[in-house]
Amino acid sequence: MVISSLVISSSPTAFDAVCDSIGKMPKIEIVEKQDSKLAIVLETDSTEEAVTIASEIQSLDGILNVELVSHFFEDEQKQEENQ
Amino acid sequence: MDRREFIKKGFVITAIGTVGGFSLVNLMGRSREIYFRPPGALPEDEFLAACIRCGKCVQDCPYDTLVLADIRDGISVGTPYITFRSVPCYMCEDLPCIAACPTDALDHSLTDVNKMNIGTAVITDREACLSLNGIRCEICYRVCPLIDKAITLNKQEQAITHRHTVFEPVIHKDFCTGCGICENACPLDETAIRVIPSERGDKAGHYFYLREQQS
Amino acid sequence: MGAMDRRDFIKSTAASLAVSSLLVSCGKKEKGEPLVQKIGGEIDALGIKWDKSVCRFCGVGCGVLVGRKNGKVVATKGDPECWSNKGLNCIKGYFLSKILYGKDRLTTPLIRKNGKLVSATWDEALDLIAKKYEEILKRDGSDAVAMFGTGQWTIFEGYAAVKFMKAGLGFISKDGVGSNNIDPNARMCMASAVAAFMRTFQSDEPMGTYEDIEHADTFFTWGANMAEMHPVLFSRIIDTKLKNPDRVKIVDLGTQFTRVSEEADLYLEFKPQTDLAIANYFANYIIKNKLYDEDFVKDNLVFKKGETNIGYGLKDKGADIPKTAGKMEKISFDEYKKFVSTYTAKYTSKLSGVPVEKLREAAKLISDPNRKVCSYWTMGFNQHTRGTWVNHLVYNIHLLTGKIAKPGQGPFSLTGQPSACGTAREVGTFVHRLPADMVVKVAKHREIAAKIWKIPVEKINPKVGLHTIEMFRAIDNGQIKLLWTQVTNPFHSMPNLNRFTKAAKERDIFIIVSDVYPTRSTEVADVVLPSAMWVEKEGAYGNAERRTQHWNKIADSPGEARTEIWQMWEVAKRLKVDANRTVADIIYNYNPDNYYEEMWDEYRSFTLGIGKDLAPYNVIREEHGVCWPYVAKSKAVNGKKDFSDVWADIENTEPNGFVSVKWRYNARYDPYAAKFIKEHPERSFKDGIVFYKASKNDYRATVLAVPYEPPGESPDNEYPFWLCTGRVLEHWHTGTMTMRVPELRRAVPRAVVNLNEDDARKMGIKRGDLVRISSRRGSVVFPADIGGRSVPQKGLVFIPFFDETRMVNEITLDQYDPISKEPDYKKCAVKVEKV
Amino acid sequence: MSWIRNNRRKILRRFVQLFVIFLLVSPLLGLKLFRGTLISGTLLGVQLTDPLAAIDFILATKAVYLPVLMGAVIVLVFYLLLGGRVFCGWVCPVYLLTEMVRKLHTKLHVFQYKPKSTTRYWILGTVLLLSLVTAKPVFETVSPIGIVSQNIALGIDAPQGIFGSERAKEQTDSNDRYADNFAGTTSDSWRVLFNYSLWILVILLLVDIFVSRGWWCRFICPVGTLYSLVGKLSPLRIRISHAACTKCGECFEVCVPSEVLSKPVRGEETWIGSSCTNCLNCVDICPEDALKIGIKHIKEK
Repeated sequence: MVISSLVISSSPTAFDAVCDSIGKMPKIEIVEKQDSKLAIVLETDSTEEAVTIASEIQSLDGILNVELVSHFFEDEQKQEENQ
Repeated sequence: MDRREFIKKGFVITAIGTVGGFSLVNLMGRSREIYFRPPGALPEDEFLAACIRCGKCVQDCPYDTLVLADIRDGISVGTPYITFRSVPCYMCEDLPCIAACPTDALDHSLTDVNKMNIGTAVITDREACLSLNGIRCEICYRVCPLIDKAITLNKQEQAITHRHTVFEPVIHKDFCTGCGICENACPLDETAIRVIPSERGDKAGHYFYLREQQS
Repeated sequence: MGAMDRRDFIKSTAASLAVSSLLVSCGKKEKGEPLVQKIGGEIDALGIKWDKSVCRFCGVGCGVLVGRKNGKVVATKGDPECWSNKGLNCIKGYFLSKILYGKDRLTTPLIRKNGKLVSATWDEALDLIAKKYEEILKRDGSDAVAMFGTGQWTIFEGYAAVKFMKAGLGFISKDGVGSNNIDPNARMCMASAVAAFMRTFQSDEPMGTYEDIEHADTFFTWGANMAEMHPVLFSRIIDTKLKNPDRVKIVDLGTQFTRVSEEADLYLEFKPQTDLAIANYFANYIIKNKLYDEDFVKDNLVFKKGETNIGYGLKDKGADIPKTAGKMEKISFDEYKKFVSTYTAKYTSKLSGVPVEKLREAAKLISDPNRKVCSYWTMGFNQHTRGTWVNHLVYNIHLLTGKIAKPGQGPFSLTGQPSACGTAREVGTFVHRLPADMVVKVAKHREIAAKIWKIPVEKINPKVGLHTIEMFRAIDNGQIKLLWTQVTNPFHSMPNLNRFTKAAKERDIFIIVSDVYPTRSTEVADVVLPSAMWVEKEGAYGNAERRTQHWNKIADSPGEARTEIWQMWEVAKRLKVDANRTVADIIYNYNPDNYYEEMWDEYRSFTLGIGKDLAPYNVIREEHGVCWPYVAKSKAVNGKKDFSDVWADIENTEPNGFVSVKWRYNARYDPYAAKFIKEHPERSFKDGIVFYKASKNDYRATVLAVPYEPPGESPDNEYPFWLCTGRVLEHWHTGTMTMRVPELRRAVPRAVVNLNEDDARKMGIKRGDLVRISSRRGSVVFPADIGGRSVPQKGLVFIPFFDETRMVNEITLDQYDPISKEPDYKKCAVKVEKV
Repeated sequence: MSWIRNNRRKILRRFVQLFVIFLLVSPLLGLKLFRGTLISGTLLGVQLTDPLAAIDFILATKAVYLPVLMGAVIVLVFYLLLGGRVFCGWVCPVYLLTEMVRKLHTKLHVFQYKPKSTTRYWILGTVLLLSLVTAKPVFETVSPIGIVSQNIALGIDAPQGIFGSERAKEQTDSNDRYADNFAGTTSDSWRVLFNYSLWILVILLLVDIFVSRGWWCRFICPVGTLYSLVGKLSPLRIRISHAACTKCGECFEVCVPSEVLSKPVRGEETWIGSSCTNCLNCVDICPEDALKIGIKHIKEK
């Protein structure tokens, strides 16, 4: 289990559309909306998956910037060890 | 008064003088919190012990960067310091101040001026910084003698016009010598970039995951 | 602790971290908001009234809002409604208002008496000037007077000055013709670009606008340090790159590593002057690899070969320049192909010092049919003894590949002054020009001008006057007896300055200087006239993207300072033509209450119907900048025909039915092109692009074959270094304004010489050491800077010219491009010694 | 002429004192004779250090740094040969100032406080002990000798001082016409020119005039005290001829540490004590030529 939080800034005109499409994406929880910015929490199985989702978000129309705020990955290591 | 009594009295004088002087030294006020010392200066306590207040470094500084502390500076009287906003250190490659120092208050083993460490510049006022607001300023970056090493530009889209770039000056502690040219040149009345002492933050060196990832 | 608890805990921590960082950045944004605040309300909460204006510095033409309180300018900020900058400024623009209030503003006229400048009244000064004009014109004729102007004149001032010299003086002069000895300092700035535009397209100024930046994906900067000289535009280029970092490429070609090189994906450091060879190599690469646009070549281009024996303008009166210098002969495409085939990668690499791989990589980028390429250049190209050629060579590349006049594609000459385009080029304040691209040599042009000016056509002098360098040389050799300089500082900015300063002091010449601060030029003046500057008068500038920006008078000028128009008007009033009339009655026959509008209307009539249509007065007053041609979609051009059907497809139509053309020559954007295509059904035009101004070449643009040639002075054993001069971001031109802004002066208090690290090490020069730079013309001492913002190539030193305490122009060479007559400040031989 | 002959030693001494001041300002004239101050300086490439500063330094840092020690030893040997307090009488600018205000004191003569002449040894001891416990060279921070020589050597060289070093002008305020618009941005540099520490000197001189003549040099100055100790071993001394002495007392009038004369004049000693600064004023003034410079052999002690 990997949990990361991101801040997404979008252009003000596309903000609603961005909220919509991000809201529809799986494994994403929107925690806060403000002006043209979004704070989200990602819960994924692996870091790679988190990165994929982040780049998916990046490629949406009207996205200016996606910033990683925090990233917790301990469990992933444990899983690897178990395997 | 016989000799014995006299010596006894003398010891009393000495004792009172020492105790009184010691407390006086420790009580003396200072006109500033932090003194930025010349290149290669020892840590402040050791510097104050080793500097014999001869003023040679001040005399040999070609830019009058170094100024002597006066009576208002308490125990620092007669020691050299820098006020970046007046004259910063222009980083002479031959380090005349260190060459002038008769003691080891300024570390004679420092020969590469780019390795000196007077302090570290930081952007102290991010809201006032013109560059961070999208104005093409970045004066601190361009005047930096170690341009592209000590200060680089981090580029982001300007969030209001969506067609310009914010060039954010980013200071790299490993390269910043604390020469203060950036602080001197900052066009704001209250500078947004300042030199602060290098020893700060997490001295224990705890682990930064994200920073490790980036580098 | 259970797994779920731990997970929740981590999640909530993550969420709160994200939210807190969101709050921080939002807080910042609120603080940043006022930068681009709308100006809806007239007066804001602080009691400041905001009006639109335009930045007084470089040619980008950033719109600014000027805040006024109690008759004084108290603040400036970027104008969000101006398309050139969208509300952002550079640091010079940020401190713009401070240039008005230097402590040593000139406030009274000064007259030199017994070698000293003493205060005088306006009447004394103006009477003296009028007396001198009359005396010299009656004795020596119109060739003996000269006016040196600028690209910082407002359009109105430039127009008034042209009329004063070319139309007014003919009524006084003994030879009965006006004087063509009027040249702007724009001659030192973009004359080469003008010459090449005219020779290629028969119409001056770029086809595109700054909007190209958002459309393009490949940027070539040639000899242009845009990062410092056109800061706000560069900010746009980098944003384009940020939006698409993998696709967008920036290629910098230059002789020193600058802040552009730092941002560039590819940096080609070439030996001075070999830009000629590199551009020819690109053309060779394009042809050899069949990357040219065949249809475009067939439809729109004509190939020519330029005269190669043209000289360097080193001798007085152009003695070393053959009469045929500007000649172009028609050749075939195959001949051109053969011509450029000499410039192989290997040969070019040997000449320029750029590795073959880098040349190939750059050639690949510029010729790639799938790339939108924009070329930007400034003084590296224009201040060049072969400046016109090298401009041509870049057009060649864009023409061959058809990457021109389309969004995101095109060659673009950046200017250095706020109104180099608007005033110098469009008004035609040059020795050979009349307004709207017309020239004095052509009888028909003189007729048009005389008709609009309501003067007899004989009064306009058909003989081309003395261009800048020759004008100042004529001071030395005694031909010119009177010189009026306005809004410029030639005795700081002329190359080989010592000669001209000496001449000004020693020769029998009457020098009038209109300026706002004491400068090196006022030091040699006989009369100094204190002037109103920038928003202390109504004005308009035209920037590099053909955008006309107008401002109203916002502040009062200090003391007795007056506008240049008032000064010329008053002198004209004192010049009596006959008993009843003065020169002013003839050339400034305007209503004194409304002369700006009347002047604009008169000047505008020059531009209508020829593809240079300026916007009406009320529009420039209202709008935050409009690009010409500005044409009403529904109205007929020249009152003859209605082309509204042709223009149905035109994009960018504004609500009022006008079109402000963003891409000239392109039928999708330019009504003139659309009209031309409609009228010429017999011809095909690839991509709807037509060079409709090039009537002499059957409406085809010229591709010119010209070779590499060495510069006028090259380093030798005695003077082993190249000297290149230029600007820095913080200061503008001769520093008369920016050096009076304490913040800017604090940032860069003096000019330094930038040295290459290896050269410095060899000579034992360290950072901060004083270094003597000497040429055959003099020597100046500068502190050394090594490894700073500019890193010159080995064997080259770079010195900015803003510092009046150590003027690099005392050692530069007064060589010039024989075609454009623009001096070359970028190349001369010097030696470097540690003091 | 006879005045010159009678005062030739004093003229020579004044010349040496002024030469020291010339040495301090010589770097400004581009000479490479001397750099630094009286606490530490480089004379013709040789580094010299005030012995007391060197001892303070060692006590404060609890470490030995050879160059400092070497510099101090050279100075010590020099004064050992010439008579310890020759430094005071011939070199020290504070002594010169004390001499300058001496007449003023005599004229006003309001009060004369005279502490015990041995107190200064205890003060020296206190200063050294303080340096040890506070880990700072305590005396050098307040030393009027340092302050005066710093202000001579550095003060007039400050950016807005009389000379203002050329390179600093290049850097900050070139003398051009823009300067008007730019005044007042190097606000801190006047601190060098009118150093607040000069108040220490002013107080010193005021006390000298109104309270106690020559108090600093006679009773306080640890540098002088140290040199007195050195002087005990010095061979160069002034010797009194009891036969010639008429006890007229003129020598007392010209002597700064006049207590050194008491015993010899009373006939109790032949050699003048180690607190003598060897200024030779008494030799000049003595109408009977009873005072002479002599070499005192160690065994005579």
